[in-house]
Amino acid sequence: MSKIKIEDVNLYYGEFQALKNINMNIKENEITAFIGPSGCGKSTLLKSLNRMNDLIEGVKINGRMLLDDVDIYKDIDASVLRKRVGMVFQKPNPFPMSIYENVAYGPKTHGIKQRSKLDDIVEQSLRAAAMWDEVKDRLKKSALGLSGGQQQRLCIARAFSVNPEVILLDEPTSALDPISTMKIEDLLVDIKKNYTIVIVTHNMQQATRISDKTGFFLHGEVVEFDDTEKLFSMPENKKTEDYITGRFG
Amino acid sequence: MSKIKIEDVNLYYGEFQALKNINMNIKENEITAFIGPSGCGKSTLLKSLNRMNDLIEGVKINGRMLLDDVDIYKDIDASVLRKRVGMVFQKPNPFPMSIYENVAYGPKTHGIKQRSKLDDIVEQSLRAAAMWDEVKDRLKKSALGLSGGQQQRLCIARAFSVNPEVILLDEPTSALDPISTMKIEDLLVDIKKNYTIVIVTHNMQQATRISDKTGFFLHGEVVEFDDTEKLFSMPENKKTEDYITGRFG
Amino acid sequence: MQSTKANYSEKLMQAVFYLSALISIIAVIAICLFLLLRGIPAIGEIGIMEFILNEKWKPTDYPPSYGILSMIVGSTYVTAGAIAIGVPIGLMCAVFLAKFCPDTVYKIAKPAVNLLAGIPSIVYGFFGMEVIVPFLRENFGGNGFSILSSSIILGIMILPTIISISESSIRSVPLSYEEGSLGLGATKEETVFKIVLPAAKSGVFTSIILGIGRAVGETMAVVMVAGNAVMPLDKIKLLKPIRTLTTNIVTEMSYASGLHEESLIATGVVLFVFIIILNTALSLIKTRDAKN
Amino acid sequence: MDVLRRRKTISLILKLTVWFCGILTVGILIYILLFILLRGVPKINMEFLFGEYNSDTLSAFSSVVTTIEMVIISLFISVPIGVFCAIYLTEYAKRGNKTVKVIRLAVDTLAGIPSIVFGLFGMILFVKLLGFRASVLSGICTLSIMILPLIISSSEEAIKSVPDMYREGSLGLGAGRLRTVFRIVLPTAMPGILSGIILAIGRIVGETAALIFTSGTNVLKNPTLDLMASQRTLAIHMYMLASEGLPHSKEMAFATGSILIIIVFLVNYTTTKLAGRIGRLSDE
Amino acid sequence: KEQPSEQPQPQQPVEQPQQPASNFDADKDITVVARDAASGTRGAFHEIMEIIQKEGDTTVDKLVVGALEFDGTDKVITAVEQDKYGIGYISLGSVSERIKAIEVNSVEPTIDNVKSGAYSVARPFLLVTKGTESDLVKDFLNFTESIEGQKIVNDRNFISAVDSPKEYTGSGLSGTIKVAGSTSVAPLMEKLQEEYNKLNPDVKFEMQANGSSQGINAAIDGSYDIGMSSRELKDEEAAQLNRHVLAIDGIAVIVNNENPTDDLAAEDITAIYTGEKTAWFEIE
Ligand SMILES: Nc1ncnc2c1ncn2[C@@H]1O[C@H](COP(=O)(O)OP(=O)(O)OP(=O)(O)O)[C@@H](O)[C@H]1O
Ligand SMILES: Nc1ncnc2c1ncn2[C@@H]1O[C@H](COP(=O)(O)OP(=O)(O)OP(=O)(O)O)[C@@H](O)[C@H]1O
Ligand SMILES: [Mg+2]
Ligand SMILES: [Mg+2]
Repeated sequence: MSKIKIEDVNLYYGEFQALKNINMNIKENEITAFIGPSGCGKSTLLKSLNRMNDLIEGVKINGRMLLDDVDIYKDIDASVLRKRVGMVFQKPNPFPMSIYENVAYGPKTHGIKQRSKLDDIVEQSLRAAAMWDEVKDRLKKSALGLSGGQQQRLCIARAFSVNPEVILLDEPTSALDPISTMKIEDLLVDIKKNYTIVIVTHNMQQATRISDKTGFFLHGEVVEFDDTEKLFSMPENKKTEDYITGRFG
Repeated sequence: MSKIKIEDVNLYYGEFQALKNINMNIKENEITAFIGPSGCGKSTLLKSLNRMNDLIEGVKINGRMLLDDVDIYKDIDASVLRKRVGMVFQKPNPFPMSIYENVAYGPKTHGIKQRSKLDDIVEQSLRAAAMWDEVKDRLKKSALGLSGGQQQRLCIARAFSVNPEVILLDEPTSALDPISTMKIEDLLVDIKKNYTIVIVTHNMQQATRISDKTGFFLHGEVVEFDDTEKLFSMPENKKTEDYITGRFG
Repeated sequence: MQSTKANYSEKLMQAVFYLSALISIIAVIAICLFLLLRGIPAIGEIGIMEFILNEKWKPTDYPPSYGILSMIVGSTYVTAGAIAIGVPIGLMCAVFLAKFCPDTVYKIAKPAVNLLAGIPSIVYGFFGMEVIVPFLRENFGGNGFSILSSSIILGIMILPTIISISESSIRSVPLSYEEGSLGLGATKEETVFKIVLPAAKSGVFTSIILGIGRAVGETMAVVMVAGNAVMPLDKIKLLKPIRTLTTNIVTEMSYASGLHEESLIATGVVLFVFIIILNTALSLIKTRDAKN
Repeated sequence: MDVLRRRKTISLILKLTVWFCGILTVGILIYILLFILLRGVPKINMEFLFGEYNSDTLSAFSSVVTTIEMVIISLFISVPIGVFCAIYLTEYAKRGNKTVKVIRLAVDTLAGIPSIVFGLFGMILFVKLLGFRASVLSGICTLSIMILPLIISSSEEAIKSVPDMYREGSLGLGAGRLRTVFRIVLPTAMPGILSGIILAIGRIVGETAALIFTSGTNVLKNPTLDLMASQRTLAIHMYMLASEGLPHSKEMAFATGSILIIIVFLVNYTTTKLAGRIGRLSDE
Repeated sequence: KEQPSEQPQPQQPVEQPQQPASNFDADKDITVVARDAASGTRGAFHEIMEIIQKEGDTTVDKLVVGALEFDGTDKVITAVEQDKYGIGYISLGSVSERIKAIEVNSVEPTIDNVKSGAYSVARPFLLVTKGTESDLVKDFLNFTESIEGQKIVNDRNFISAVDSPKEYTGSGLSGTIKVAGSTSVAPLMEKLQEEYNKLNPDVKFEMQANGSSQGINAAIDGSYDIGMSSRELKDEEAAQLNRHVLAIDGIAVIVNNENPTDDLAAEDITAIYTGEKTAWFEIE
């Protein structure tokens, strides 16, 4: 089932066209990976899925993006959209507060005040991010004291906390060591049964390891979008082949 | 012939041991590549070859490093050493001055004042970096106006300007687009007949493409150091194999 | 539902932020307006040329004479002196703090500089009157109350401004520039003076201009060390007393009435114009900086 | 080799110069401090600190209270306005917006205006036109405008230096801008804002020229919080004591100067500690 | 532990300043110290010494170019105290051992000589009011002119100007009296207020020490109840105000303690202040 439909999307930063005529269907309970060389528009597309681009001046979008067949740029409030479509960024960005407060921030924002309920949510989210045991004794400590990998998992827990349907991840492991990377990859594969996951990665091995579908971007266009296995073993497009065989990048 | 000999080198940042018992011979007129996951000590070793680590507080080194059989930590002045062992950094770092001034800075520092001589050196260095034709008409323009790839080649030209024997490069192309990367790779292969080149790279394809020898680093140790071809086709060590086949990193 | 309420407070607070932002504009306009309303008629009555280009300030004589040229020149000299003393020392000290100072020394030196900024001007005035003036009298002759003594005091007073802004702009020069220079075999000192300082120059200029602003506007310290004599232009000397625009206002305001009072407010207007000119210079630097 | 030796010598000279200037600055400061403190501190006694003012005690008590009153109320007015203005400039205004340019210009201009000019302005507007007379209120109004640019620019710097990723994190969870600003941005920017506030306090405590014409030189026997009363601050107390020409009052001027310096020192110290603690809390 | 500054603190009293001034170099230029134009002391002194000269309907203050001008008695004292070649003038009440008050035309500046008129460099301290005075103001003025009030005047080394002062008894009135004006009168006024308060504890004072002219203007425009002046009123001022002479104050001419001169002719003082004589040796 298509969770997200992208139809004829063009996106401009001022004069510069960063996305060119994108069409894509993203399925529920799958991991979709975006790959491509730097500057090709992966992050741009990802961000426009929960309207984080709204904040940048001079951004113009046309075409349609549908979440469960509802136009996210017309028929839904940005704040509600972002609750349903969570995001994890390239650099772990926990807030400079305690671990507990980091996870509780989202639910509090959406009006949950009851302490017991918050406690529950924090525990569940941290469990889902497979880090409850690591941090349960230091919930009141600053999140900035965690290691990079832990911080990133905390950010994932934070994303879970508002109970989203879709989770977007923009190179979530590029700043991490191999072991943390592995943990996060396992986690993603583990949770995909409950979520729709879109991940941007510069690491093709990573895409192969975890994703079901892969999209290859170049200069703002989707060159190829197919099952991961197929795309990496038998790319249809010459450019895709060049890229995945390491001819550039 | 061994240009640089590294013998039993251990390096500590305060308590933390970043290099463990390194032994290595680096040959003249070859390109030696260092690969390995982030944080494994590649940059640290590279920097200690021209004593850029001197500036960091709390660094302790033991063991010996010899340049043409002279101990670089004992028998040579850092300023003289750095003239002989040039360095190019990950991010292009031209000085905020004109292109001409950038290249002339090194020779001026070392006491060359004559305008005609400087002109000569600037032209030769820029030619050696294969960018004379691109910039000869805008020598007086700010170097910050160049593209990333040009800036990086300018930094290489700047390194040439003091007539070094060894050139160290720390991920020189990681911030560049494919075309600029290619240009720089070609350049390095081109000039290796006159220099000893050591390059750190996170890109294994790059190492394969240009280097003669490759060293694989892990947790501050040299796991394997061999001919590039051999290392990538028939690694002796399981860890090397894991790494080059993309099991982590 | 919740979101409409949120939207409402978003809108409300946005308006509050906007209004707060407008207050400084209103303040500047009010200051201009009231100063000009009181100052301009006086300038009109005296005649702008007479006011600015006449060196004779004799408000108590009959007929009175209101010329502030001597004080304009005085302010200029005193400020120039302060810059000549404060800028090199301040700059060197900033370099010291940013690049040479060991951590332990920094822990003392940095708060010291901050404290220097917090000491009230009259304290500086006392210090000047009881230490610097006698020192100059004994070593350089004259009576000590002079352009030089004012310049020294102001030079000290602008140190914190120069130091803290220059220091932070030196610190914000990317380390990669330094590495580049050191990598070419330059010494640390060569690197700092040939690469880092030039790269920090817009911050350094900013600090100098703010320092000039502080020096031009300082009153209470100068009034104690300058001697406040209105000197004819040809008698202005480094070791002779001087009157500046600010000290003119503060010494005579309490006495003045009528045209005299208004001419003092007009002196304030001239001071204001000085500051506007400095600010224009500053914003030119900033825009040029932004272009790079 | 010769070139190398010359370069090394020059480098050494530069290094010595730099050290000399660093030490000189600290030396000057220490000299000034000792100059005032050694003469002033021995004269400080309970009478002077907490007694009733009369021509014998010359007590600074009412001046201390007024100084604190002015600091608190001026900050109470200026800090919200200044911080809000900074929020507008950094978080709401569009880039290249005309208003922003005008606001920046206004802030820069305000920052450059000499305090004596603020004094004249306060005298014309608050004392005379608005009929506040010479009073603490006139002083506070003048000071609030005077410290506004300090608060605005330090807050703006602090808010700007909050990494965008914090904002993205908050917005990504569906929080609105307002919530992001108050819950995430401001707490993170707090140390920087505080350091602006320290500067402002220092400026108020040390101000003379702007207050002589606005809050006046009157001194009350006992402290008052009456805003309409005319009452001097510590700095003016020092100034007036030093003007009277009686040997006794001159020494007490030094004592007042010592109190001033001690206050400024304490304010600097505690606020730095506080900022340090907040800073540490946020990255512990 | 003592003051870091090196100035000697001369202990000898004013009466015997005959120290052999071995290192006094009479060839040196005289440092002429005057008060600021706001000061009543200056107005009176320049008038009496004919530094202000009237020719036809023009008035010119001939003060020598380069004379230091200070806005406070203490600064004048400090300047003369530190500078061996200095000369200045201050209120007789402010004379202390820090400097030496010299004879003018061989008349010592003492209270008796001022009272008798032998020492002619003197001016009145005036209190001025406008229109009909309120009961409270009238009561306070009565106090200043009473035996008790004039005793304070005498204690402070000023000369009583009331011929036959009456006994004063507390009136029990309450309210606030606002006073503004001369910085020279202010210390005396302060003492008077303190004594008056002992008898009438419910009366409050506000006092701005901001210069004679400011006080006179404040009285004229009604913003203050009483103006203090240390100079005579101008005709157009006198026409609008009630004038009360509070005291007579001598103006002492002061020189450095190391200066051998003890006596100056009035013409010499005029010559010094108008710049006709510029070095000490020119003065016999
Ligand atoms: N705020 C912006 N304003 C203008 N141009 C932008 C902006 N953000 C991105 N771009 C441009 O849009 C293009 C696509 O950027 P994007 O960040 O989507 O690339 P990316 O594929 O994520 O690259 P990377 O792998 O480096 O993250 C780039 O050319 C970039 O320079
Ligand atoms: N100045 C320093 N102080 C303390 N530790 C340091 C310092 N610089 C590097 N390290 C540590 O030393 C180890 C090796 O660092 P190094 O920069 O050599 O890694 P690298 O192999 O170059 O990694 P990368 O590929 O990320 O550049 C890392 O664990 C790093 O955290
Ligand atoms: Mg990206
Ligand atoms: Mg590295």
